[in-house]
Amino acid sequence: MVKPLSIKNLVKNFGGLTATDDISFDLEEGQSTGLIGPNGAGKTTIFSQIMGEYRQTSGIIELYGSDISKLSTPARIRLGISRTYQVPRPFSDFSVLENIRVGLMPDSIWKMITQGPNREREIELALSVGFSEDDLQQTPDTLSMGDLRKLEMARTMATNPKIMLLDEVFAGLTVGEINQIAKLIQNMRKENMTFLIVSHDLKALEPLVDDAIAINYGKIIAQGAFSEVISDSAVRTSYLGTE
Amino acid sequence: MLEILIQGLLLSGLYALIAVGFTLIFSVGRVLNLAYGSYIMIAGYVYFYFSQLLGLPPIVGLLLAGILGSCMGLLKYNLIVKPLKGDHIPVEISTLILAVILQSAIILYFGNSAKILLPIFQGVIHIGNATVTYNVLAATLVSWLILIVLFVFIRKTHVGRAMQAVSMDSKGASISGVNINKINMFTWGISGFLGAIAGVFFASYTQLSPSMWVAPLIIAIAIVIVGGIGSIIGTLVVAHIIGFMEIISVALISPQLRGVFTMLLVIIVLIIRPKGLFGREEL
Amino acid sequence: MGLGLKWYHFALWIGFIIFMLLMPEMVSKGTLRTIIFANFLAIFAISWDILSGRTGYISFGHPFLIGIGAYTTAILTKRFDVGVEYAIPLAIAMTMIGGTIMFLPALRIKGSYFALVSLAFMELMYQLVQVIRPDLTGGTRGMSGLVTLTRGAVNGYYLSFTIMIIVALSMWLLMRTRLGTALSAIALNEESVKGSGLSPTKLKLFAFMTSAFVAGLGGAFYVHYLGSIAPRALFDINFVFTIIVATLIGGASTIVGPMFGAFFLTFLLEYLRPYLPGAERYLIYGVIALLLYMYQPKGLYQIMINQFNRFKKDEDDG
Amino acid sequence: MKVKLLRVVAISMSMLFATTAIAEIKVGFIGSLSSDTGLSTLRGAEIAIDELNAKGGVLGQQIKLVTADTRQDVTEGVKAYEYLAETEEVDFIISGSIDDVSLGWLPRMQEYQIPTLDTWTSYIGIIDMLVEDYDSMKPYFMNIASDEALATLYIDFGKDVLVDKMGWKSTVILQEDTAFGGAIHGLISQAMAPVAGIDVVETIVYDVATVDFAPLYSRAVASGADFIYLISSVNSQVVSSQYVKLQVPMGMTGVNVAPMGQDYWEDTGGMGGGMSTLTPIPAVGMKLDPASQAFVDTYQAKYSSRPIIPHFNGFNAYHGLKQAMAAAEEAGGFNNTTWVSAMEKQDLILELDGELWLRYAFWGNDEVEPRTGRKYPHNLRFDITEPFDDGAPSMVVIQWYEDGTNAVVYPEKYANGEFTLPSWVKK
Repeated sequence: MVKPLSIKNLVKNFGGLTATDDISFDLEEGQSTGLIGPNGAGKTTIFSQIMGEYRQTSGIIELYGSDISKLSTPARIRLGISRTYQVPRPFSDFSVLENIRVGLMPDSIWKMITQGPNREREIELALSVGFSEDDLQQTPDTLSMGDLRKLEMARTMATNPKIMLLDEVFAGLTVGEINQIAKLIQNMRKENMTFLIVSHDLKALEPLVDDAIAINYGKIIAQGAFSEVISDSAVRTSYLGTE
Repeated sequence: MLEILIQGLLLSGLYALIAVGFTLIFSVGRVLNLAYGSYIMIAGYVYFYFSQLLGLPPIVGLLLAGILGSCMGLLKYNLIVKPLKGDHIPVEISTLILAVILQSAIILYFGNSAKILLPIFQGVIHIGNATVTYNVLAATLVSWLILIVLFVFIRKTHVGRAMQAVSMDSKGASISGVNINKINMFTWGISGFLGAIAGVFFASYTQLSPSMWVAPLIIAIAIVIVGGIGSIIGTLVVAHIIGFMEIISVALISPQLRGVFTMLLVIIVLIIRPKGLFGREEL
Repeated sequence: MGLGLKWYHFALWIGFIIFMLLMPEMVSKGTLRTIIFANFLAIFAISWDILSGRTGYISFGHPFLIGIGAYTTAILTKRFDVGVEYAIPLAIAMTMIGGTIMFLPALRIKGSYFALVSLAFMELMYQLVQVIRPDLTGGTRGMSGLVTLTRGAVNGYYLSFTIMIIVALSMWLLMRTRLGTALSAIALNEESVKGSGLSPTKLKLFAFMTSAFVAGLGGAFYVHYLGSIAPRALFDINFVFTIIVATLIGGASTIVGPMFGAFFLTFLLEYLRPYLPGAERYLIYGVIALLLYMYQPKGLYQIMINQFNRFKKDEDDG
Repeated sequence: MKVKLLRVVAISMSMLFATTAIAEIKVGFIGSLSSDTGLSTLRGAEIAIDELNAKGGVLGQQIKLVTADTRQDVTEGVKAYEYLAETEEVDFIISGSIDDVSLGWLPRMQEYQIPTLDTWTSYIGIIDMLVEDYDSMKPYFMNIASDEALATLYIDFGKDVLVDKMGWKSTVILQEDTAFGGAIHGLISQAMAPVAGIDVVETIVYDVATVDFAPLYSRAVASGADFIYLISSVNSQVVSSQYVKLQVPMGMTGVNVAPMGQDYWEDTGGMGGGMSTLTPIPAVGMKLDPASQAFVDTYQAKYSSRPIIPHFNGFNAYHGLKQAMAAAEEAGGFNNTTWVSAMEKQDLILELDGELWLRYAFWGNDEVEPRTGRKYPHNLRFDITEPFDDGAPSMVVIQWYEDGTNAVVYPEKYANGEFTLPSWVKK
């Protein structure tokens, strides 16, 4: 059985600093995995390498069995993997629908010109993440943090991914917004989406994931079922040590 | 060889003087002030008007030019940069428009023909084949003096350190209680003053003409780009790289390629090292 | 294609074209000559708008592109007796190559830095044209007595207007497609464009090539309208200034904005001529440009839209 | 609302129709309104028109002058020409344009066929256009001697003064990187060396934006030549004043545009002594015939701003405009064949103390100038062979002295001063 995502011996050096030190793990089809660890442990660096925003120093990243290490970010996205960012990065002058429109575009100039926007799909995506009809023409400067995260989710979903990497999806959200996002993730899990989720909020994370990978100082310190990982002593000390 | 060394040092000194005011704005305010060349031009004309036409002592003309430059800097900051909220591109475009307006104003008042300024300091000394005018020597010494004072000022004084803080991280500086607006005003004022002093020396080195703002602006831009945002040491070093490159190409290679090498250096540095050779983003 | 066209778009365009086609019946030849320059300025401003207005890669060296187009056809027709029907397409192709060269730095740098590199490109070109092979380029003096395509104000007007309106209309339509949205997205956040699975490199290359195409087309026809070419006038910071100001005053990233901006500026300058023949004219013109820009950085287009909305609101209320 | 809109349209339309024709002769001036060059031509034309109008105008009508500013910009020049031709519909155009500006609007002149007189540019390329295509270029006249004639006489200066009098044998050429510089350099290095016997040791070409001439002068001194030959038209105050400021220990002469105006001394703040240059005539420092002197007197009474004395093109404009109007009177208008042949026949000889001093006439289409062996259709009828009895010489050499005075030093007939070295140069 081919794994959706398979990381083998990933190493990333920044000058003398090793941000990711020989990381290996697999994601299972339709599974949701939490990636946890203290600040600066290297979680976001792993995301960036998977998406090709940073090139790894060594190691292999495979998507459904084929090596994607040499591909550009957009090429990886087209193969079905997509991520959100800790700080949402919307297109500031665009409306909610236009933001989603960019995510829905094919990477072909010819098709961009000849095919008009798929308005139904844009609206469907916007509504599915919890926007109301009234929000569709809003621009990001009028949106709350929760709305910006929803927008980012919608744009990421628009690229039609099979694997989604979510980075600190709950940061800066109200309880209500956390619930909304959680519901959205649960719905997608039912549709067999594969997730890798980074979050500080272990309590909010718990219902969303099956497994967890804990890292510290760029190394995996524990791996397995979520409940086992968070009760692991190394994981507990790593959290206590920094918080 | 000796004369290349001497001439290189002199020209580089002048270039450093031209660039330093521009560097200040670029590091503290993070905007390119494309009307910077106008300080240089207007200062030259102010000096010409007071010291050459009205016959006031050179030092008075120099100070008046400096004060006017300072006022122009403050006006520009308050009337253009602040209303546009320091947005890079709009500020660059409006300062470019302003530069063209000022050029027309000068043509209107002084006419289009070029004028030569009397040297601020008269006389020459001969060193080998090279002739050095006291005027150019003075420009170089003033340039070094200003750079040293500025360097010390930024490291040692409270205001200087605040400028440094703003240049590194204006949000952070603002949170820790620095009044960004005041620091910006101060920087624009100083920059105008320095630009004006450089302008008087530059004009007395070459000539006064309504289009003279372009050449020093390009030199300042080239130095800042190659040096990277900000560092005063970087400005000094790169002024010498560009100054010497120019002297060497004139003396040994081909004088007509003088500007080509500078432009090529700018393009190459921007492509290979966009942050510049000394791009540490601090003063 | 989902261009979102409404009946009034057709009405306004057709109205505008008819109005412009009737122009020679209504105005003097001197005014027509002025409009010809406005047409060419509009083409250059649209070219700038495609690149800089849209993608945010501000070009301070647009004459670099225009100059390649103009010089290529000037040299081919004057020195090698190539017919204009071949020279102009070749000139456009050369300009697109120039656009690709200008695109290379845009792979690595943006913002003010890119603006300055483009300026350096123009300066470099200015120096090279004068130094390298002055027997071909005419050196500092440039060339005179080039083939002109039309004689008389009316013919020149129709030709320049035809090119301008085709460029304006096709670019306006192009920018209303999803491609226009994608190019605007680059100006807003290039990283997010990547994160949406689109290759910014491909989009930027397209913007540079299209801009170069229009600049080369405009430059080539311009030089065959003028009948002469001079490096000092072409690679001039004032020329850059006029192109940028026309775009911004009209309204960047709208295509029709730059077109109206070009008309506005040209007419402003020409109407000041009888009253202020000398340097005052440029002073007043610069001050008006600066005040307008400071008042509404989004340009006349936005002012008109705001007026239109207010008007509509009044109608609705009343 | 609609009424208001209509009114706006009506007003803007009426602005478009603004111009009307009145029965008068219209003369258009094209040139820069803010440069000494442009103002010299403009004021020369103004004074000529005042004098003509006082005597009843031309063809029984008053003459009206309209101006179009070029700002020394080529594109503006084209627009200015179009404005004069189509909006003002002028009968005749007088130009104080510089080389590339004239080249810019020449295709428009060919199209409109408006009689046009150029008073400043001496670019031989324009005369060549007349040689090649007389029919379309024929309304064009240039009443300043063209480059070729200037250079030929200048080589005589090299032989007579630089070699014979100063005893100089070798030169280093300091040439600006412009087409003008290149053309003069070609003439000098190919003709002056063999004809006058001066050896060109080295040529230094510099970029016109050069700020610092110290290394260039060092290089010139190091070349070991006897004197520097300067070719400079752009920003030439800079190179001149730096020669003085740096006290370059070598003699220098050449073609240098800045010292050609009387304002040079003030412009350089007195840092301009010792400079010498060839100049078209009538030059600063040159004695003038009564008619030209009267023109200068009127000029100085009328204008208080610079240039304090009109440059050579001011005289050309003053005399040339009167000739153009006289030709119109003879031809009964400004028709492009009858006026052109009348203009070709104009001949104004100005004498000083009974000698021919200045002559305003034109070379015909088929005439060959004997010494250079080529044709100069519609160029000023110059004389480049002593004793200058067929016309005025194409140029004179003037020198500025360290006390701020100036004089003509060559040719003999026009000289009222000596060619000398500045005091800091060791003989």
